[in-house]
Amino acid sequence: MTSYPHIKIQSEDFDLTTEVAKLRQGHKDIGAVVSFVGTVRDINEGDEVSVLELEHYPGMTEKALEKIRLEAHERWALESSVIIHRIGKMYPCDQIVLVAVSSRHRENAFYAAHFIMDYLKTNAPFWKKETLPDGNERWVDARISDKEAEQRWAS
Amino acid sequence: MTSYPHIKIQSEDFDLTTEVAKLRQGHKDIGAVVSFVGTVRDINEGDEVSVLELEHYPGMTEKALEKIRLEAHERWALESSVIIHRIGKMYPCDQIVLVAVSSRHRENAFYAAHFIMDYLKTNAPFWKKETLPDGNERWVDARISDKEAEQRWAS
Amino acid sequence: MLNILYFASFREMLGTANEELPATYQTVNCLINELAARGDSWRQALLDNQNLQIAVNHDVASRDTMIKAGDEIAFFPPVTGG
Amino acid sequence: MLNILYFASFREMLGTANEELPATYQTVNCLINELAARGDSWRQALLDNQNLQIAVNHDVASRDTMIKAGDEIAFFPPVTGG
Repeated sequence: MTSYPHIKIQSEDFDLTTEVAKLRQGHKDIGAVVSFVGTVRDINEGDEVSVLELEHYPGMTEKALEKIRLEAHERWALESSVIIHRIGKMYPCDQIVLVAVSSRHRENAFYAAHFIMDYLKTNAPFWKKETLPDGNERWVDARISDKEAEQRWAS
Repeated sequence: MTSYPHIKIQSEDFDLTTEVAKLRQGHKDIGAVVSFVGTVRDINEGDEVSVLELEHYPGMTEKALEKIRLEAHERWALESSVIIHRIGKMYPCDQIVLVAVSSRHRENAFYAAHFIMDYLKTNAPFWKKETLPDGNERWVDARISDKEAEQRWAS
Repeated sequence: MLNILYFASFREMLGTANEELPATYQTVNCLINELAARGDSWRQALLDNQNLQIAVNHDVASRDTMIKAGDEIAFFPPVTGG
Repeated sequence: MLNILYFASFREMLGTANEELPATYQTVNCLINELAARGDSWRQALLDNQNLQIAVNHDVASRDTMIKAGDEIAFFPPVTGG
């Protein structure tokens, strides 16, 4: 099985400082690190959310994320990058996803991290199911705004 | 003297996880946190750099950074933001600056963090002096590219 | 054989996460037509669904994608991670 | 009195970090003309310098900015933080 050391799919939480330190390790010529952390909001579509459950497609997820990551490296001069996405049950305020990118100059890191997130949102096979306080469950709908955000990067 | 709790000028290092936790504290409706960390590169203008010394203008620095931060909050829907800038002597790989921004949706956080950094680079009164391995010191020149980066945000 | 996977709302709606079928279909479309004949929920999920997402061997695919024995074909709704 | 501050390369070149002067100047420009008369390095830093940065009371200012007793006027090169 192909290994993707810069992609992690895990149920455990992650620590930002630790992950950024790993990202920078062995790269002295870094001037900029941009990190994005996505977190569980307690409100979605106007309803309170108690639990968020993340399902994914093992195998395809890693491949899709690595493809997005490598495309970012092709488009911008980056030193290193990492994508961590959690799966399983999460609760309001929990961390869901980390995208961290390092580069010599800040502009590349900002664009690359934003690009990776926009592509992840529409191309990586994850699905969210919400549980409301009354116990009802519902699958989260894909957002048109996410598709539009992805399309802005079309070259 | 005016207090700016979201602006810190300090000689000590900072911890990313700790600062992001503070940024998020009391804000449940956060879905996105974008952090930028600027670090000391060991090469500048083709020369190896041993020490970087950061001087600033006490009083004006805080006021300038708070103005930039508030302008970001006016332009984008943000939940919270923080700017930490170190002063004094730093060495290759050290952290120099942190800009962290939280919002409901990722786009606002990405733009705001990028904007704050671009404005900080050209509007906050900090100056860098490099010491080269032979002991020679030189003041770092302002970059034209930083001025251009700022001007892209002109509305 | 073909390995067929269903994810998220599809898995729940169709009541199955995966199944094996003989590799007697040339394209994804042929397979979909066969599956849609099983009943309303199958037809709605796979045939009448403008938002159907398809992957063949972990890559994004379309109804026209050719398939062969040993392939893994997945059906799922638009993704909502991140 | 006026409180005058010099930062970074200006402080080194002019050999002073701050000084007090009587508040006898209407504008920053008048003050600069007076200081520039002190010698070559003063003229180069303050008068011949396209990149001179000026702040009055912690706000960005220009040569035309009016000044009055008690003001803090700072001269410095383009900033290079971040």
